[in-house]
Amino acid sequence: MNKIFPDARSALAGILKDGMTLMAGGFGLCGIPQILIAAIRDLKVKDLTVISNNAGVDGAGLGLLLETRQIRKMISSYVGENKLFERQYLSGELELEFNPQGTLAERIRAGGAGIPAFFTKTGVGTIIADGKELREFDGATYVMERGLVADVSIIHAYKSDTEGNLVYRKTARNFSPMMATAGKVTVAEVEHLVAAGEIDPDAVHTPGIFVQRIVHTPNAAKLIEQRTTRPRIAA
Amino acid sequence: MNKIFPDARSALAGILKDGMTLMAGGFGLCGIPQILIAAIRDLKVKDLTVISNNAGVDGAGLGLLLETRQIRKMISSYVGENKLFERQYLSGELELEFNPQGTLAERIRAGGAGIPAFFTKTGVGTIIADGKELREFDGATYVMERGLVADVSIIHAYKSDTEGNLVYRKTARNFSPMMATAGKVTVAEVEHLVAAGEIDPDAVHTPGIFVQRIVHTPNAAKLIEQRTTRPRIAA
Amino acid sequence: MAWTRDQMAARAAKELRDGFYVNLGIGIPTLVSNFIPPSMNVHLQSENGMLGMGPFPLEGEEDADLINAGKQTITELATTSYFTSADSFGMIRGGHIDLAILGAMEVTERGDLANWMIPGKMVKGMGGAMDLVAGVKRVVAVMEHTAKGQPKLLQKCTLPLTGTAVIDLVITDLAVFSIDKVGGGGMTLIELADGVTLDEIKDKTEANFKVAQDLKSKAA
Amino acid sequence: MAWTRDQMAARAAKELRDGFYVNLGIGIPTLVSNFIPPSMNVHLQSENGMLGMGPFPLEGEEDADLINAGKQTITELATTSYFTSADSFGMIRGGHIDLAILGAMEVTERGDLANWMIPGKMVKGMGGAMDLVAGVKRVVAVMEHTAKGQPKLLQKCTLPLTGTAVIDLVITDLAVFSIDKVGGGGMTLIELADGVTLDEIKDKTEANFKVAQDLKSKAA
Repeated sequence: MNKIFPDARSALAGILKDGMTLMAGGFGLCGIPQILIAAIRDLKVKDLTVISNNAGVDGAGLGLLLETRQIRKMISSYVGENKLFERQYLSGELELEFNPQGTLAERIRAGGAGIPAFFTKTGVGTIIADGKELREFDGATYVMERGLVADVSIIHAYKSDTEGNLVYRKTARNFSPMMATAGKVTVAEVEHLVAAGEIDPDAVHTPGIFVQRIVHTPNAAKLIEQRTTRPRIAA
Repeated sequence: MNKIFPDARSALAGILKDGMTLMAGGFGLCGIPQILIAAIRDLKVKDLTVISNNAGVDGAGLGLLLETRQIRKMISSYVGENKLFERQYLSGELELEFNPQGTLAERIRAGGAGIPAFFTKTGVGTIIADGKELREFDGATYVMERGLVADVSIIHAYKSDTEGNLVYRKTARNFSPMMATAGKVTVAEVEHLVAAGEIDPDAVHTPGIFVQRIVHTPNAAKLIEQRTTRPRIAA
Repeated sequence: MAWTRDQMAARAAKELRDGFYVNLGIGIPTLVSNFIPPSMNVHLQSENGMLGMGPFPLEGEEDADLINAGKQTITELATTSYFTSADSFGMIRGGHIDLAILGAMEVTERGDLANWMIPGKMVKGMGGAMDLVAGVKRVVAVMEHTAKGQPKLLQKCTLPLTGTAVIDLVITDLAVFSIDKVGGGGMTLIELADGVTLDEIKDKTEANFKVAQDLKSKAA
Repeated sequence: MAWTRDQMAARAAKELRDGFYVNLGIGIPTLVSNFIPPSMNVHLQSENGMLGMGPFPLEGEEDADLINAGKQTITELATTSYFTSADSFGMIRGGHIDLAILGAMEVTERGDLANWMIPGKMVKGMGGAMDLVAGVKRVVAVMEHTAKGQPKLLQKCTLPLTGTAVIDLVITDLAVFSIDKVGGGGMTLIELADGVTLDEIKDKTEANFKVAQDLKSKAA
């Protein structure tokens, strides 16, 4: 079973269809699968429901799929950085479902772990709980949230072996490990591809069972959204 | 804030009391906090409710606390290896609550993550679901299970830094990472103690926030329950 | 001639496919790993928290930190990864394991399974069995056809259940049955051990079963 | 004299204790890290998946894989660990973070908070704010006392809520209030900025509040 595909387009072949649900890893522009997003743009699949913490920025990340109007609905926690998003949303072209960030992360984990629903305190008493079941446990009120799954998950990892065992780097990890578990098919773009046995088995973040397709993207530039620095103090 | 204690007894001082709930990591005798268990025996706290996948064997692991009759109730998935357990259970001295292994692991994770209840397919239609709420999601039936927390969790780790960032080794990881999150106080016995910065931050299994007390136990012998080997083929 | 334990394991191994992630129970299911074709890439999961389980270690190379769900010392492979028990059962419950092969005390014609508890005897616990049968995509039971002369393939389990409508295939020492657990189409006899007759199976089976078309022609 | 942003951050820093695990929001809360006493060991959490957040990097040393929840480039420390967003919010929801300091649009006398949405304006989303206020042990709001002359400390929020009965302490540019969110004991004025009078606070606050005993004697 060879999981390695020569490029993003072939790694996505046969698994995309109009109206599908897609999960895309990343937080802001950190750890996003940008090569796979660009390939989805080129493959022109449309009416997508996309589950991703953010919606990219104008011209980068999921912003690419907004430009081409391939996204019908977003499930996110924060979309503040994207003017195009705002225009499409206000014009009614784009549907939007907000989830608190922790609820979104947990819904994805639950979906991947066979848990159809769970209770959380987050959002009780706010519009997030409207229409959802409330229940008391030990004197506190909780809201029931449902697990989420996707037809396809696309993620970015720092390193993969040929089995699909993945390692992420620093805060680029974020939502990707849960999305790998919640996609019927998970496609990973990886900066480094190594032979089986070259990753310490105690240090694997995502076991290969969750990764069906791998594409090696060694030289993709990484984008920084808020370049923030402190001054060098003269010696 | 110094988290390092000179020995197991001092690491447990002031946090044990009769009738408390204790979580103990390990699967069989693999990855059990045996030095801490021995110290709890010596400290003579009693009427314990112990949450642990197994109950040790005669003379080792939680078997030590069965000998001294310090355990009133066990919440476990499998207790087959312990004759003393059997005698105390059949005589009515010991209460026992069986949980399917995956349900037990998930209940502990939920407790540590602020999730009071979740739904699972495991155990539906069996005595495990008796008296519990059943519910349909998308045409399948699920049973509601509750999160678990403990007054104190005791765990074993391979390595810790002075901040309590932990790394486990191979299958000795098992239940310990979830128990670390579900204990009001978590005490870790560790084979190797290193300075902060010596563990790759991408390879930390349990962040230090979950570990309140650390005791360095470098030379504890590890026990093997089922020594199984294959023959050497003559060259 | 009834199948030996090895023959039953070899028959179970025919359910494996290249690339499968598989969980093997204790007993005859453990023997299945001896019959994986060398050309086939099969990943064994151990529910205590490991994927890519290797063979038993050479004597003197046992590692107390490396055991399978039966608490036996094992080894790792180049493909191995370790994870928590919560993640392991997330994998199982979430339907990511392709196949589980496990032992059984009783199986019914609708796929109910009992394999963890005998009333009156000391209960050891279900371990991960209930999670495995509830979560794994395809579940194969391997067992003796009868116990002390009594059928183990029943219309209804007499022992406490491990799961309801969970078994897809039953391999006994005498025959192989498929079960349509999802569609409710009942149990079908699909293979006989060499020299075993349909009459013998009928005699030793309490469960109702159909006989597969191609088996009928062979048996005729 | 109203407090400056730095003075508000310095006041908020007084809520820190040695060994605390703390989450700081965007804006004035971010400045709090400049006022941590050097003798004090405080761990900053970033909810995207990091504990032990260091300062902004030197120019040229930015790492695209290392950002905080405000998407700013940051650095790591010797104590740092990384984890998934699910584990990060498990940490938050499970009550493991000692203190959160965050910005606010409106706070009520019973501790309700609105800080994520202004109807009629484009909604950016709540990010992790709802999880933080629901899960963190102690929550401090830092905000201007009024907005365009209108009180922000209210009897009832006019904006959509982030959480109900979630705020323990409010630090404005004019004063500090404690809120008994669990006991339902309402809001109490406990400090005034230098030169600010009780009358000014009464004038600029819609919420009902008591005045702390020791403040009364000082103000008298």
